[in-house]
Amino acid sequence: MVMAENGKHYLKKITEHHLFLPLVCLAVVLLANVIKTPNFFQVSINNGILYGYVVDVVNRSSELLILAVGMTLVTAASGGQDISVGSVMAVSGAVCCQVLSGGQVSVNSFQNPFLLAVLAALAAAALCGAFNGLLVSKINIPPMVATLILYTAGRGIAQLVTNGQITYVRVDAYKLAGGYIPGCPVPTPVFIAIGIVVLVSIILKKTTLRLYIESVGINGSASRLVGLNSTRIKFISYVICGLLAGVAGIVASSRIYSADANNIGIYLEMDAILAVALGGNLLGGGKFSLAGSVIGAFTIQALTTTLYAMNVAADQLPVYKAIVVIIIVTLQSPVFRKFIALTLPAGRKPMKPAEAEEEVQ
Amino acid sequence: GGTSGGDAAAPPEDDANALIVVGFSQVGAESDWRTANTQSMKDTFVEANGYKLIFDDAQQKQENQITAIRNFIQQEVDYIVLAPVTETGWDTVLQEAKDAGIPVIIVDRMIDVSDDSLYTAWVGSDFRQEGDKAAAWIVENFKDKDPVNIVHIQGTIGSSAQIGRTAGLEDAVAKNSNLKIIAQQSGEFTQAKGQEVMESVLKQNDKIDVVYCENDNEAFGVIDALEAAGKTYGRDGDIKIISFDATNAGLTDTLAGKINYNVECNPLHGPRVEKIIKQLESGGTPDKKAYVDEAAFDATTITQADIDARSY
Amino acid sequence: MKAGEKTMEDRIVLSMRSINKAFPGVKALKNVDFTLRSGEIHALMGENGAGKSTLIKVLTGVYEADSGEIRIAGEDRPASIHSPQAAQEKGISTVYQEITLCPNLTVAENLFLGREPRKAGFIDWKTMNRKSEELLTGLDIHVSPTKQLDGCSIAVQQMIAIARAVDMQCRVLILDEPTSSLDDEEVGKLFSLMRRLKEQNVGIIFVTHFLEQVYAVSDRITVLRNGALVGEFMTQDLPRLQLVAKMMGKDFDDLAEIRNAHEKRKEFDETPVIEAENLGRRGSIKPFDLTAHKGEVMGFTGLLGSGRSELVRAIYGADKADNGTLKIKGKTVRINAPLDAMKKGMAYLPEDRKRDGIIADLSVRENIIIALQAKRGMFRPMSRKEAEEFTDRYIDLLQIKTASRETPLRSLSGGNQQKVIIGRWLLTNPEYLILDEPTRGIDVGTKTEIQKLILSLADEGMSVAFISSEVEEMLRTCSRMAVLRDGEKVGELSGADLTQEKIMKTIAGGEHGNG
Amino acid sequence: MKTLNDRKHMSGTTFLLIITIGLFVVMYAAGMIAFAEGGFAKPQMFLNLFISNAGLIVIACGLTLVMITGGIDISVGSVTALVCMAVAYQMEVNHMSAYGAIFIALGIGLAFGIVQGFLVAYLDIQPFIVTLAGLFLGRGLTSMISTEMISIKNEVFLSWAKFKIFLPFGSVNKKGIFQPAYIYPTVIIALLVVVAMVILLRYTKFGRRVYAVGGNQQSAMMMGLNVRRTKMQAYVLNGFLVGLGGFLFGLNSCAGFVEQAKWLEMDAISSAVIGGTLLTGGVGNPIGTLFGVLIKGTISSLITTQGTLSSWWVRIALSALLCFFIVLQSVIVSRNKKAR
Ligand SMILES: Nc1ncnc2c1ncn2[C@@H]1O[C@H](COP(=O)(O)OP(=O)(O)OP(=O)(O)O)[C@@H](O)[C@H]1O
Ligand SMILES: Nc1ncnc2c1ncn2[C@@H]1O[C@H](COP(=O)(O)OP(=O)(O)OP(=O)(O)O)[C@@H](O)[C@H]1O
Ligand SMILES: [Mg+2]
Ligand SMILES: [Mg+2]
Repeated sequence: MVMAENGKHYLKKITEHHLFLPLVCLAVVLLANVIKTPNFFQVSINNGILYGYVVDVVNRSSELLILAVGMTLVTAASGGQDISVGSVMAVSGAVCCQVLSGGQVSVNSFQNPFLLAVLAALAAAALCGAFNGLLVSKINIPPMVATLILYTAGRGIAQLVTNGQITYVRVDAYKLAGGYIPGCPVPTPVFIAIGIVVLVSIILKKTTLRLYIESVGINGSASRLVGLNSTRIKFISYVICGLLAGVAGIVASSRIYSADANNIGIYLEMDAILAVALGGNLLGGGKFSLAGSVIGAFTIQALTTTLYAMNVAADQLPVYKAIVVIIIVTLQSPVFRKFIALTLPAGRKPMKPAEAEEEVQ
Repeated sequence: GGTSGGDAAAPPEDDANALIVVGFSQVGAESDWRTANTQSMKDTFVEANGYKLIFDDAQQKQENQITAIRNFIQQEVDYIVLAPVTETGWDTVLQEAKDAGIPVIIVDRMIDVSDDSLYTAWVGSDFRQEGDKAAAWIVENFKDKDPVNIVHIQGTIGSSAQIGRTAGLEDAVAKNSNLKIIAQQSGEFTQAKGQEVMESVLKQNDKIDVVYCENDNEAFGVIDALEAAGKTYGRDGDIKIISFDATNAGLTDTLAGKINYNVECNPLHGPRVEKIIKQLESGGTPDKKAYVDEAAFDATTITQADIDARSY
Repeated sequence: MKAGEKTMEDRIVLSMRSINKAFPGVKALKNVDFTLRSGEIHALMGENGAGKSTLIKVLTGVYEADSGEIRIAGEDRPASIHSPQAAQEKGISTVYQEITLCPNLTVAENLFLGREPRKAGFIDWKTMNRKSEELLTGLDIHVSPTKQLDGCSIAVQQMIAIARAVDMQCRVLILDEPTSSLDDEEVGKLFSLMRRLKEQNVGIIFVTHFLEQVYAVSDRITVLRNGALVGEFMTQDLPRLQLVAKMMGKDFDDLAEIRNAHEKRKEFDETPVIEAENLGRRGSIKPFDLTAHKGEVMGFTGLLGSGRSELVRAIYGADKADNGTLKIKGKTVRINAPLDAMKKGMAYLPEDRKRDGIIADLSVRENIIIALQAKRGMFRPMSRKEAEEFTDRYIDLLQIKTASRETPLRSLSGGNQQKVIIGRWLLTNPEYLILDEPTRGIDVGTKTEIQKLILSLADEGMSVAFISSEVEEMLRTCSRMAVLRDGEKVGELSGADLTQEKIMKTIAGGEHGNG
Repeated sequence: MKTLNDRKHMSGTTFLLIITIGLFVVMYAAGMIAFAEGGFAKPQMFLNLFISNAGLIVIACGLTLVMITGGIDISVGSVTALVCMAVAYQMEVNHMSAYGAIFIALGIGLAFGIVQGFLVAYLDIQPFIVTLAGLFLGRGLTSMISTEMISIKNEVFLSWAKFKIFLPFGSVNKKGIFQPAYIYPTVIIALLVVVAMVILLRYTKFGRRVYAVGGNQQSAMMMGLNVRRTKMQAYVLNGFLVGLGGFLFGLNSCAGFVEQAKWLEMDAISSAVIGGTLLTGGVGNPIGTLFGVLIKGTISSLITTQGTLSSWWVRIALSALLCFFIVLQSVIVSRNKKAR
């Protein structure tokens, strides 16, 4: 009897955890594959590397995951989204390749040290982030419009850097970041993505950044009066976001060992925003969950890979994506859950709290 | 690449009046091919040759091109050169150009208008023919095999190049019972997507004979995916790779034997257009349609000289 | 309907039976019954977090009760009120505790939103503005109807909310702490209005923490404690002390004569904590001089909108002063942002709790530690344990009623939110503490506690600036008072001059020149 | 008793509108001086701004409405593409009449408006996500109808598209021939929509409800407004306008294809924001939006007329000008706010 009670209590605790639904959604998307693609979860070592759909999901979601981390911070702090991340990826990739190629269109050996190229790329990306941050925090331009500027200009800048060409760096060492370290069966991007998530989590744990960001995102005016510099905090979050986009850009360009200004990271900004939302985060800012965004990113990539595995034509893919997204967010919507709780007779639980937005006097 | 031709210092006033003003509306700068195409125009219509080029980049948006043409009309340019984003939807604005008495020359993609007199001439590639060439190569090389399993990596769905090149292959498949498309998916003309799609295809299909990629970038991605999966491909391997565009990088891979057959898509339209304008200036009537010459390169016959001749 | 005598029963306009409402961690209402009769003013009393606002929100459809029924006179079946709109349609008009108006609309629109006067189907702005003007002048509120609402002070907004509710033809009028930011004059106006409505047989539910006000207007009192009904009483049958005892569940020595207990210091030998010279801000506050000493409580008084809040905001740097100098303990300082002021030992409890105070989604713990944490900086986060200790200390000290330390602040009752914010500032251990309406919405018991706390802090050497719309409260605690009129400091009173009468005279403009 | 701020002053919104219009005039005048021989001084050049952007104006007006409620709709570009494609397909493949096509267009717009509105208003799902799904869906459905480009050749439709309305003024071209200025009917429809929206927002209960909901949803609800219904109505009306705008867009481009109207949502959003609409809701004005569209049009017009930039510089210059404009506007407005 007591055991059962405990069990129930435990179950309730799990189902009410904020990551419960995002995780369920991810699981459902993954499991849906088993029907059509029985070997979906099969992982083998092939040619010295891990091989299988699941590996693809994890590998391919790396850039998205890195972006989603930055997007989460920006969203929480400014209540808006950075839609320029895809373009910033292109800038970073372009700078990296251009430094490595020393200005030539295609090279077979590094013309400059790799480290220099990476630093230059990250600096360029951070600068882009700083530009966005300046417009948003200092000049008070709504994030979406402020970042729209680099969203359009970014790819132009990238092309300017590469002179309108695709710059190829056909050096094996450059493929490491987007490929495999010899002898290691796990793709490198996975390590980079994990590294970024861990690093950001540590920063959030060891400093007060999380508290500051959430506070500024919830009530800017009150935050100012308790001594927080909301301008600086927003600015920092944009710089971090830019920097992370830069990392993602290097990974993406390393995957194709070239700087394709027009295509690196294209449409990824929307997926990153979607990842944040699917992770149960509010796009209006405030409290956030990094783990949620990570799960969201996996969900989106799992969905894409699934649809490829099911041979859905690329141009029709958005239709299915849209439908799945709507189903997921509907399941997560508090109104819908309340409705379910009311109609399911079994749910003799205490009333759900009034909707999150309701304010108490 | 090079520096743009239009940046030169302004010539004396009286000279300016003598210059032929050409308004060129370009699709954008979405690929190396496009950049080479733009450069060709800029190099041709320089003031040294007696032209003033007004260049507009439409950023891949048709509505921008329509706006640009209206703008050219108000600027009273002598000729409008249009590299259309789409084949369709030019009736209204070309009518306006016609009303204003400005000849319009179409380059690259063909346009589909209700009245042919809305444009003066067309210069461009025949994507369908490109597709046919590539398909013919497959038919020729796999005469004795049945079935021939083809993986078809398409371009961006709806683009002219995709439509023409896909039609070429599909037509051949319909005519030759041994050819079989076992997977068809769009790689959106990019290396990254090409790789991602190919990875997925490889997990479902073991027996692949040909991968038909609709441009070089997709082919690079496919090569990466095959490499990772430990498959042999190209001139000396099991899987044959077909590609289009024949850019410098693409030909390099063809020479290296990674791509078996690469069909050219020539971006150098500038001189052709100039020829038409010269004809018009001297009162002649140019041909309504002019295809640019396009070759195809086979990995077994290509030489370094072919690559060196290629600037883009 | 029969004229003449009515029985009690048919005068009932509204009754609530066995209302239950639970939030996660708290049972906000436990089997509460409530009855309202027409033509009565019915006070709803209880400590902070007793469930008053929740009961009101259940009645007006903001929350749905877990169980219980609401009956409205003239209807056979229990009323189903699922939204404030439905409540309005049934003739229930409400002024909520936190002002619920639209900041982006004009005063006139806020008054007439949803019932705009129209001509040929289109909104008639002219009539709307004229009617607003009339309505506002009738209530003696002088504000242009075309002014955008967020440019009005809280008190004015409160009056507008009242005007809106009153102007709607209603059977039931609910006023949840309408007087918390009004001063005596406005309160007087409100009362005469309430009496007028009472004569028109409107049933009025009135929530307040001011006992005098309850006894001044109400006919009947319902007391809630911890979400449960204590009882319904006729006002004349329930002496003050008993009412307080019923609210608190224990005997309480009403408003102990704090004033006598505390010995006011007159002499200050040390250098003043704060010296302002010619400090001012264009367009809001005329240049003023001010000194504040260690261990004193200095009050700021004036009429509504006289600029008390703006004056202290200028000192704290919440709005940057554009001329004059500020010295702290003899040293001239430049304050560019609140953090500078905090580092120099100041703390500022803002007047507008909802806009400038609470960080609604953060937990009670985070809200309490945030100011101290901001002062310490980004790289010195306090440990979880430390934070919890601090939180517990202030939950105890201020008797904050919350389900847990981790409850989001938004789900606390208004008064308890206020206490959290007081705790936040006390935690920073300031030398100069600015309190703008600190006791707004706080129940009698705690209010006295807070006043005592202020005095004991002063005894320990803190200098306190205190603003309250309740002059009584200030007289009790302050040793000196600055008087403001129209954004100008017009006088300073201390010692024997500290009487209601003298203050009134100074406000009206009289003998006391600026020192 | 007397309060301090009794004097009547211009509201911040009005000031912003005046600044926006003022900056537009200055920018256009500068263009006329700098590119006088580029035809910038011709009246037709000015009218072209309206001709080319008629559809965008209507769509941006709808978006303004949604943005005032505090929402957003980023699906407008895709829905426009879907509308154009459906119209083209119905007329060219199924031989529907051009009149029928109008209903198709409005129907698609309304359908999107209703579904998105329901999800946002009644299920409380974040508008950005709902309409992002709408964006995916619209584009995907477009390619499901046809991946081919469809040219509209329906005679009635083309006669609408080519119907020039000549105006009593014009300019003389370099051969000395007078050319009357003209507009298309689409321009008149777009301007009518702007006027209708101004009236709707300012002079109807619905309009004021929209502002109230955007200003503070919670308050609006407690003041007894039906917040959900208001939002729903706003999205449905927006859907209708997207359908209409899409149709006007189709009249300008006479075609349907998958890639059509890409990034149109960004154009519409930035136009609305330049015109003074707040993304946070509660503030906005269709007239401002109209000028936002004109400003963006002028910026691209300036660059086209200049005509020597390379592709990437065009992108950079477009964004730089836009950035300059937004920053300038924001600085002027915040200065003014501080001064008050
Ligand atoms: N939305 C909510 N979620 C969770 N708890 C709530 C919510 N609203 C109120 N409560 C809790 O219900 C209890 C009653 O709150 P209520 O606001 O009714 O108090 P009150 O009597 O109005 O107090 P005050 O005098 O401080 O305004 C409190 O303990 C409060 O924390
Ligand atoms: N946020 C604001 N924006 C513009 N004007 C304001 C604002 N807040 C207050 N005012 C105006 O400034 C004047 C002084 O207001 P302040 O809040 O300082 O008055 P106060 O003496 O504190 O009175 P109370 O707090 O009782 O309203 C008032 O006329 C008020 O209308
Ligand atoms: Mg309350
Ligand atoms: Mg005040």
